[in-house]
Amino acid sequence: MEEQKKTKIMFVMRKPPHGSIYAYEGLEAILIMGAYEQEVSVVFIDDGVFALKKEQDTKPLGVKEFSKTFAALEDYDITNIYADRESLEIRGLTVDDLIIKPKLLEASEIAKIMEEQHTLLPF
Amino acid sequence: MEEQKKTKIMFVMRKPPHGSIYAYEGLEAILIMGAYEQEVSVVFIDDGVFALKKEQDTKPLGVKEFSKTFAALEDYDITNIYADRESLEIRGLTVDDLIIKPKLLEASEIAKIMEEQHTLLPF
Amino acid sequence: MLHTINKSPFLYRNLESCLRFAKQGDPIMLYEDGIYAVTSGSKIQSIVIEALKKHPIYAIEADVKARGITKVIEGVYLCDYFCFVALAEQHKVYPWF
Amino acid sequence: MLHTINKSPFLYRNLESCLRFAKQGDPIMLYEDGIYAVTSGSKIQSIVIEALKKHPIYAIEADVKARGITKVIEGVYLCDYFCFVALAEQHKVYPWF
Amino acid sequence: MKFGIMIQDGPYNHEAADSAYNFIQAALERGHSIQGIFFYNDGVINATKLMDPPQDDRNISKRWSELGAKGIDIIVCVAAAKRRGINESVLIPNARISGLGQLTEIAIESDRLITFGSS
Amino acid sequence: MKFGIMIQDGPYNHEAADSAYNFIQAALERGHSIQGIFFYNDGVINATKLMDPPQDDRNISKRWSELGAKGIDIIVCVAAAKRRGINESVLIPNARISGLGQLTEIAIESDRLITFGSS
Repeated sequence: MEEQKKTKIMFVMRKPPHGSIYAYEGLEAILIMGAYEQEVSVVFIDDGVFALKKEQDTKPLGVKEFSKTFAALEDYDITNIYADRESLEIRGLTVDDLIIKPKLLEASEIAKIMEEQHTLLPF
Repeated sequence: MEEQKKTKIMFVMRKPPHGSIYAYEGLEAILIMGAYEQEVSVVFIDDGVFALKKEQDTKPLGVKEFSKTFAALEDYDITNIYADRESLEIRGLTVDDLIIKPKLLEASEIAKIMEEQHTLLPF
Repeated sequence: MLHTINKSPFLYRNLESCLRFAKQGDPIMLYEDGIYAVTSGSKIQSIVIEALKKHPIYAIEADVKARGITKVIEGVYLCDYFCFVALAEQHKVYPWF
Repeated sequence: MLHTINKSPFLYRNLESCLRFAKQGDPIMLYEDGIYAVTSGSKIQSIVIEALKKHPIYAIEADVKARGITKVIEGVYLCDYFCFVALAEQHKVYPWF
Repeated sequence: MKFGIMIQDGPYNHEAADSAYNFIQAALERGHSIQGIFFYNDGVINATKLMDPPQDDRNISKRWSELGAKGIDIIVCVAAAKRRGINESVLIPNARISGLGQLTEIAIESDRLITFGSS
Repeated sequence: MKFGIMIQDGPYNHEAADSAYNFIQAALERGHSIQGIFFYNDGVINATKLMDPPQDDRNISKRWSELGAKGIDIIVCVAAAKRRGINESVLIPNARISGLGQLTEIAIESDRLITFGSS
């Protein structure tokens, strides 16, 4: 019964980090929504996959490093984390380059999951 | 002698109108600089050529129509107006689609003129 | 799902991303600078004509008129915001900024 | 002329525009999200390798490090803002936003 | 139907605020209700009462304030607002500053959440 | 050498304000002077003193104000500022609001005018 009442909300992360604030303010929104006990999921497509790149060192740039916070999403009960396989491939990345291991999916599979959501939030 | 002292300033218009304010606020800057008796020129490349498209009717959108102001640039002694031939071609446009007749140039010719400027202003 | 696109296809790759994810039959709404995709005779026309085989494509007429685009690719529906809302009633919406 | 690029080549077409206008020998400075162009093994790598035959290409190292890009295409110079300023002393600058 | 609206971009610089407004007007005319309008990212700049556009141009912040006067909940994200210099002292009438929890509630309570923005 | 700087985009939302600042710092350290910093388009939002970022983050408007205190001319375009709700009442110290004529003068008097922005 309780399960039925949860709202499916998906964050669609398409922007790379640091050049614009969308990845960061998107993450802030994910963390808040994670506390609301809804069914929150996150998918990384296009340049969004760069947000998960290992070895980000923002000290020389003087801005916040937040990639590690994505690794903490499980603590917020956000366990449905996906990435587009082809977006990684286009960028010369593999899942070993990422700080977490999202479930790799094809575009058609991602489209299907997007369709099942109540709400899609673009960042 | 007087001629020697003029500063060559070129506005490089690359953004289409209405979706963002750059074409409009760029035009406002052109009009002000035109009054300073410098050697101001304007080149339209990439989506910038759309700013010169004939038959723009912004009434249904409720925003300002300013394409006709480009036609008035001559009154401000701005007579060096160029457009990139290939940018028009890529967009299925010809000079007959434009409200003014800019001098059509190849990319290499535009690059040469850009190089001769003291200042390039991107909009 | 309704896919919306508001960026010029000549400067951005959003239309390509959208087409990679959109399911057969999903409608696409072009608005703001996204409407430049409908320009007949352009170099990206073939992408739009191909997309029309899989997707109904709409464009906000007020945005099209504001930009003086008079030669519109055949098969694209010009529509108003009532039509946008009507499509949003029937579909989830994802905007490809 | 020094050409600067601050947008990802995977979402924007600015790099292509820049390369169409840049003269042989003109330096190109990648900064902000523009540095993603240097990612070795990516689908746009061939464009950058081709461009390196005509242009010295620089990338701001602080931006590269912030994004964790460790495999950089060979021939691209990683540099700091002093280098950016030094290039701007020698060249007019045009930014391809 | 209940629509929620998120706006991620500022006024005038991009068309997003105009498109959102046109969408909302059409939705209201079709008999829908607006559950809330949430300003996030640069969208918070829509909510400054200091906006003073040329006389012959639309006043975008007034539009939002008028929708607020009609009872539509206009919410400005506090964290995003602080970064961009928006606080109570410059807030348009009929809007409020609050947290991302409000976006969550709009997402849950609306039948559809539509986002307008840029990149 | 005399550098002029134009900034066309707001703080935090895009990196432009950071890049411009880094460029200016490097130019000053190399012994150059800055003829003026002109905020245009969304760039005017850099100049609000109401900016209140998280404690552990950089304060972008303070940076500009500090450059102004060192004698660098910090100019906010009046027309662009009015559209985005920036006026004297919220202006950072050591900056001034003026017209596009000032951009013209910077363009003429600088050896190089460098623009930082977005799209």
